[in-house]
Amino acid sequence: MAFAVATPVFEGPFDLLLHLILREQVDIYEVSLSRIVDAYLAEIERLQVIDLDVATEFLLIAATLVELKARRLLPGRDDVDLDDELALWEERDLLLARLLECKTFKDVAGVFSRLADDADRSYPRTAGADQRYEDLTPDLLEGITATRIRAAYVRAITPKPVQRIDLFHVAPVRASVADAVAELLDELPRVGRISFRRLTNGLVERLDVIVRFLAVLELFKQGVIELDQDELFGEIDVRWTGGLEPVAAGSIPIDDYEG
Amino acid sequence: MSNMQFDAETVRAIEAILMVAVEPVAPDLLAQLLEQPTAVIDRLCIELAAAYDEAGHGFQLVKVAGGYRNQSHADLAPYVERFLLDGQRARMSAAALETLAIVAYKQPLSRAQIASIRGVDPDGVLRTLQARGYITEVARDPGPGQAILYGTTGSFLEKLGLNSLADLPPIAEFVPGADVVEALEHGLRIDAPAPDAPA
Amino acid sequence: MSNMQFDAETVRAIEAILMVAVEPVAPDLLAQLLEQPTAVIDRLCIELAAAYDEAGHGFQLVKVAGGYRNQSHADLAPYVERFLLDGQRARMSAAALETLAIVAYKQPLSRAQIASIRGVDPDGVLRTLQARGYITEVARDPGPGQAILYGTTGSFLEKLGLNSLADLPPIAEFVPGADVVEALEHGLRIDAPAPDAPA
Repeated sequence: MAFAVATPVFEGPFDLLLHLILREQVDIYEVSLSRIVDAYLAEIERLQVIDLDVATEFLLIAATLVELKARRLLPGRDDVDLDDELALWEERDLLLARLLECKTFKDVAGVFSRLADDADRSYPRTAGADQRYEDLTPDLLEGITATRIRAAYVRAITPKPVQRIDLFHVAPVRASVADAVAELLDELPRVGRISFRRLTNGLVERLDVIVRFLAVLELFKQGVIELDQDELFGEIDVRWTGGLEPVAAGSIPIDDYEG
Repeated sequence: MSNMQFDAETVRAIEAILMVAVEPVAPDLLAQLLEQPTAVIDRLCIELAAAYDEAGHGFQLVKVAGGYRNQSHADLAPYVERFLLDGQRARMSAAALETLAIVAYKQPLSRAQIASIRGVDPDGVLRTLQARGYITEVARDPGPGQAILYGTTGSFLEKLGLNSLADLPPIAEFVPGADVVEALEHGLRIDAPAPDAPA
Repeated sequence: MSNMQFDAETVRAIEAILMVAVEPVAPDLLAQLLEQPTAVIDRLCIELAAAYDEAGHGFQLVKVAGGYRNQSHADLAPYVERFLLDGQRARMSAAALETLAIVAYKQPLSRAQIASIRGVDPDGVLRTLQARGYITEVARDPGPGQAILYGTTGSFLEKLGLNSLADLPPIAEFVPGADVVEALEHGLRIDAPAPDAPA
């Protein structure tokens, strides 16, 4: 089941998702959302391990994917009402549309690259007028002030910034999920039942919410909680079913999303 | 070249002007300077370009970015690059090319619109493309915030060797085929999980 | 042109190089680039010049200042002058302005020192600035190699309306550019550019 991912540099979350889905294209019926989601999460972790710039957008798409996958885990799928079903398809179609748009421009970029390579083989004449016409060529310093010379100098000596998204606040998902699981194992047996919204009430960072969500999914997988959602995008109801005995965090195997 | 007697002087003048020009010269400007209809200028330039090709010269007359210019012939690039020590041009990164593709076909558009298509913050790439002169601020969004709207430049057309944006291949040619759509749909399908699918 | 079969490629390469050259190209340099004896280059250039004349082109191949150059034909000067007066935008490129500014503030300094500040070879730009009389060779580096050291001219000061270099506006300790400030405000980390920074 493990996906061995080669190490191209992905330009963005759509780029990565496209790659993961399309390399399976050889056998279309082997492609499954579960495999894609797992591979995507694994890839995000790998990106962080080798310290590439990981934009939060990667995690937002991860959240969408996990949500799509979670829908399939939730009980009561047989009696989903039609509106919910449609909304779900809408959400998926939106992601699909963005992937198709991304793929379109990736292909255009390939054509641009070839056009530029061809054009680069010809060099334009830029010699300008020779000395015979020196008197006719306008003075290039006309309208240029000493202040502009100063500005040009400052521009020339200023190191050109290369932007990197600072990741110091983005903890690796693996550690955070384990921590979040431990927190939930402490909290849920005491409260018994709580909405996901309340569980994440104090969290400011979207990433923390995502990590909480992943932790909830882990506990669901382990069968110590039940999840319920009355309507799409409605409150997710989290219910502790693990009994009254305290559960040690270490006793829950944490899926580290390596496929 | 036809009408040699009448056109010879105009053709020679075009050749002389292109020799001192530092960027593509618009046919309208040539028409005005040489007191000829633009259509005549265009016809003469096309004939001149063909004559250069036929004579097998090491240079070409081409129309790029809306104007005529002289350039070295593509097949002599190895010699020219040896001569111009810094002749090897820097290739654009995949990110730069993709962003340029989006701007080219969707202009004018804002940074946020580019970000939503690429899924990543295009700030650094936009700055690079702007510094290289391939894109520029062409307008402001009339809505709140007055976002800067970007468009491509003449240098972009020159970089790709195109005369105008109309020469870009139609975007419809790049819409992914049925196989890709099908693969993506399968990758994102949300019907019931297979019995052995991991939770 | 004689020996057409053998020389065609060399002739075409000469044409391509002269088309992109900004300054006259010495026959020795052409000989070296094209791996031919200088005598062959000279013969081919003389033949090429004669062929251009015979074909009645609006440009000429001439030998000036010890090198070969393509230029507009002398008898078309009236058209070229009209073009230069009407069609030419007076515009200092950003690269030229930055180079001029570096020379102004750091003089005397060598080509290599300018290159290390700007990150690109300033050769062409220096020649232009020198031809315009804005900068000049003011000294030689006493060290090995005796590099030419550049400084600004009296004409530069005059055009900016300054009495002396001391009147140039002072540079504050270090003023970060607007883009740097903006990046900092966005909470982004600024790194010195990597040599292979993506476009």
